[in-house]
Amino acid sequence: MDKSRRISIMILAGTIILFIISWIIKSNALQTSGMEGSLAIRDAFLITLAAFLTLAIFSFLYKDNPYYKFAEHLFVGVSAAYWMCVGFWSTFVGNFIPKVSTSLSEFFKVPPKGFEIHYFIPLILGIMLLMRLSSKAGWLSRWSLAFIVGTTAGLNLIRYLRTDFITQVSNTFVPLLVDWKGIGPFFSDFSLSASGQAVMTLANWVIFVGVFSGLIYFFFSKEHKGFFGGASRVGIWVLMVTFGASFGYTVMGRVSLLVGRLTFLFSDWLGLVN
Amino acid sequence: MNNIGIIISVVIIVLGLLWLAIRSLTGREVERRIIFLFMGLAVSLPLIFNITFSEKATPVVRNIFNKIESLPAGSRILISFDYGPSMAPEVEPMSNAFIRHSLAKGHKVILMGLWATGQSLSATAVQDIIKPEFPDKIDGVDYINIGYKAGNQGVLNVIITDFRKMYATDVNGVNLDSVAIFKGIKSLRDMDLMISVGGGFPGVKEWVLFAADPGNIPLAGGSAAVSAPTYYPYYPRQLIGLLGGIKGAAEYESEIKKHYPRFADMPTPGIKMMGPQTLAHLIVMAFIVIGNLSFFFAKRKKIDG
Amino acid sequence: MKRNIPVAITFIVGTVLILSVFFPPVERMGEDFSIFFDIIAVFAFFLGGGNLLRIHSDKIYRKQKDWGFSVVTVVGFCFMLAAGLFKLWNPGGIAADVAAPGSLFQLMYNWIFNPLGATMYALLAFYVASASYRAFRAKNIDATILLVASFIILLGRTPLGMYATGWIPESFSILQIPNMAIWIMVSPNLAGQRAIMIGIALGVVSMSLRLILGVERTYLGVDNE
Amino acid sequence: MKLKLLILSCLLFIFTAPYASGQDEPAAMDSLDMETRLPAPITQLTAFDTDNDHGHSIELSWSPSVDDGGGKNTVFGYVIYRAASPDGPFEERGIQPLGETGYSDVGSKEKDSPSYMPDHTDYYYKVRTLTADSLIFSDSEIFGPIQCYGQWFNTSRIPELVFVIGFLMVAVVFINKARRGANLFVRRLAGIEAVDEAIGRATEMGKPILYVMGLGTASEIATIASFTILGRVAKKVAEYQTGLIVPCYDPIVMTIAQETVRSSYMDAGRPDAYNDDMVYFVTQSQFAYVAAVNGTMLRELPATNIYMGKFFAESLILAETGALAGSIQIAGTDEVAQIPFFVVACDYTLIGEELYAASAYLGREPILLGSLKAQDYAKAGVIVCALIGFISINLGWDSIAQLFQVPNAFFTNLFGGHN
Repeated sequence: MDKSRRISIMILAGTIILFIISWIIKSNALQTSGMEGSLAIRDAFLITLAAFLTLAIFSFLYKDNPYYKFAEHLFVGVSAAYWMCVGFWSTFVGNFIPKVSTSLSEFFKVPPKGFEIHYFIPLILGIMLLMRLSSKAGWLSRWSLAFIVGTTAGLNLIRYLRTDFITQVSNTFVPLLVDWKGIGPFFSDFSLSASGQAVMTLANWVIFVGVFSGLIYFFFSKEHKGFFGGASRVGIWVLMVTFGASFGYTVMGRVSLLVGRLTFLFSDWLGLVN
Repeated sequence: MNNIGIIISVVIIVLGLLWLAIRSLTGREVERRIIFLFMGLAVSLPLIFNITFSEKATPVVRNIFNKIESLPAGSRILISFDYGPSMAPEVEPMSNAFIRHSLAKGHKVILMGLWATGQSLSATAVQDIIKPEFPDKIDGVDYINIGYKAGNQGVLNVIITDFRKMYATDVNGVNLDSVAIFKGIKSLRDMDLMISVGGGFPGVKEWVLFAADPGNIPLAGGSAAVSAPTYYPYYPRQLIGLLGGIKGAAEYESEIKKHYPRFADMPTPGIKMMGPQTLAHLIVMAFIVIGNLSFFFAKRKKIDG
Repeated sequence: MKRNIPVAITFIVGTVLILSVFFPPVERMGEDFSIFFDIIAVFAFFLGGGNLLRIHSDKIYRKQKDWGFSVVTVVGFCFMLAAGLFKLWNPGGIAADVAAPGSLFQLMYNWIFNPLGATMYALLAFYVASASYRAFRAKNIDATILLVASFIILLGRTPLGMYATGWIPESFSILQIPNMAIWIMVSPNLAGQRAIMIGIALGVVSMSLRLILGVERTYLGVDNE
Repeated sequence: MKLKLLILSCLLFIFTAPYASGQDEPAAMDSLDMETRLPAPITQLTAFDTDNDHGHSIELSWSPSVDDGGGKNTVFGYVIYRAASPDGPFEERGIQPLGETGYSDVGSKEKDSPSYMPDHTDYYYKVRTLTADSLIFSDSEIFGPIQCYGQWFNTSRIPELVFVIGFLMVAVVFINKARRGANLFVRRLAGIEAVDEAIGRATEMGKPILYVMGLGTASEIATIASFTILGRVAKKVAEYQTGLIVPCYDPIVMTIAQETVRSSYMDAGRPDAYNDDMVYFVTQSQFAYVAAVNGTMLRELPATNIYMGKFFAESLILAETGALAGSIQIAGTDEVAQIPFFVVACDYTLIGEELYAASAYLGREPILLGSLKAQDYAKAGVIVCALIGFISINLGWDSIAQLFQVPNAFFTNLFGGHN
């Protein structure tokens, strides 16, 4: 116990020393590249800090450790405050204040937009929500929750119906024979192109059968037996192809993110590559 | 440096994978940290040692290359910049490669854009590619940048009958009637090849529907990986070829490098970006194979035992 | 009473919003209600921030395990909150954008928030590898289909796919792996996505109706306080 | 003929002179040249109030200039002008490229907006035909007065209304059936059945259960569906006396989740075991939230992780860390792009619609089952519609397919989306 504690203190000291060394070297490097003294020291500190935080997160891949814990807790605190500030300035000061009070608008230097009485509705509901903190009037907060849920239900119902449902259904109307030109051309060209009718036709067939059987898989009130069972089986297979394909397709995007981070470490911080 | 780096990386990765494959033949699982380590190596080694892979062009890409090759020198090629800065990392290598190839082959290049943001990007291409790399090419004779005009596909509707109705001058305010390159050009129909680079609206699709199809003009495309699959129904009748995402760009770059010794040292962001990508994909595939190996051998062991 | 009024509120608000879609004079209610929602959410921030502070100060006070890290959270939170609410170091003063260049808020965003977020995001590259090792095993037909589809797509995105199958003539180019990968993306993948999306849309419609009719009301809690 | 044209253009010029700016002077001096190059104006300009809207918008339509695509072929485009009186002043409202024969003049409904367009006010329109030379153009006759106003009912949305009413009716029929005691079948949802088993396992191991609500705010249906499942899980947890951890991303979600869990504990008869700290707020930032939940997973080592709700790129980070911690994992989301990651990395996954069905499945109340049955009928309807549309398009009757057309950006959001 005592020994492991000593080791971790040594590692901590080492980290701090490395941090300071990196800071000094980086500020020298920035100064030689023509940056003003105090600015270089500041930027060197920030770059070093960002690099150490990056490494702290990466260390989680090995195992949970105090450096990750530090980065995580810092991240949680900073980010919670970040969204509070953005919400306060953009929504509260930007959308709410100008509609209810000219003097407050002047204080926050936002142009007033004319008084609108119904903007007191969210104010009242917001205060009701805060009633949660009191044990006696806590039930009032449910009124605001009811308002939120009602809004959600009303807005989403039509939105999904319009965009997802009707559009997707109409997109499934595809011709089953694409540009039929006779049997000869059909069976002689299996290229992925407009001239490969067989492939295009197959694609449309797969779309139609896939949507059909996929929907059958989502039938809840019918036992999946007989024809239904067979169709829903096919439905699962189509879904599996979808999942596998989407998974494989995203690998490139994910690797790009890692490339971005490593580029920061190798070039912005260490200056190994340009 | 480069060679040593490649050797070191290949040795590390190949030996490591071999060791893992042998281990998994006995049905043992690989620890997660080893997978992480391989992934880290697969991405960082190509970055540090600048490792690249030579791409073999798919027919969709090679068709465009062959088309530009087969046109007689002095043909007119129009390149439209239909993208903005956010899409640029993916498609800018494409427009640069097209410009290099066309100019090296001796074609006349006309740059334009259907996106407002495309104008500054085409100007950048003139500044960074044409001027330093082709100092003998003259603005207005060998190439011209006519810039962006508002109107989306409406612009195409106009210039398919007459350029001068939309474009009176180039970006520098020079009258199109006074430049040599525009002598004898009335409309898009006088182009020998049009290339649209971009992946949004307006983009390749609009070029097909409003220019290539009605005017029966050869069109090639370059687009972000996200939208590339949606353009395949136009290939090869309305679209002679298509570069999809950074991989398409890398294939085109390697095709140029193969045929043009003068471009041996040109920057190839496409190929470069594909380095870590390719290695990472190979690692993921290798782990799928190793995972299945250990799964099957573990199962067999269980049955035997 | 404590339970019926909230149910009535949900019913009225939901019905009015649905009807507003069909009646242009009240169409903008949807927009207004969305803004109201945002404003209420700002009040909720107090609840959230208060909860965060309470949990962590509790930990510190009770000297629970890892209480030292809770200090980090509290300090980071207060520091960022002060930087944002008082617009510290902001060159434009109170009238400027909260994240104006040069402000403390923007510096902290650029050099703490952003690198941490981007690195967490980048961890995905590692997890993609470990997930494909662990889970892509040909255990049964379903898993095999998943595995094969994903393998073809992966192969199609490397030069290997073209080296292996580039010899296939153009008239059979669908068998070239990069093309096969594209075909999978535009055909079966599309079909699966579409089936899921249609299902989800119906689920949302049905769930919304249940909420509006007051059938689904777990979120309201009980009434015997 | 030529004379006629000359007179016409002269007249036109006189007509347009008041609107022309001082720059037109040199053109006037060069009038001979101009006359020959003047394009014919557009004809038959009409305007009408835009249908199915809330007002503040007017539709224009016209017959194109004879020089548009034919004749002298000099037309470059059209500029739309509007004024409050026939004498002007006219202000520019928009530009249309050649070939276009219509324009919708949409103003703002906000009084303080510069483009505010009040209803029930007279407007006058004219359309100017432009050529490549900015000095040569011809104006149409003025159309007006015309007023814009709002309609009471949007007839273009009748299909949605029909669907909603139809769905409601089917649901009511089945709800009544179920109430009268008809036994409505619901197929097994493996993911939900696994929940009970997983809670039992957690109790045996003496480890808590981690319930992650995802990144949805309370304005997502998926999050609300998740509350129902949380209620069920919390009740079981209370009965088994297992621990429950619910880290939240959104403060409102946290509030609702606290209500839900508290009520479940009361239902289970163990209100004393409930503690507000079980459900706590973390932060409203995607990856900070993930960082914290990741830490919780490796420190508390929960026996079971349940992910229900809206998830984005973090889905795989969570599921892989959970697998590392050795937890059983059950997931459910309606975010199409993330389902693959859960399917790959979790033990059980509720795919899309199954997440919503889960609450009905758990409740087994007639009204819930009735709505589930209505959902299935709607799906059957989709299949029938698709078949009809499919057959009709293959027989060449495109008009039926047109009935279903809604402007869409399908391909743009297919592969993109939030990640």
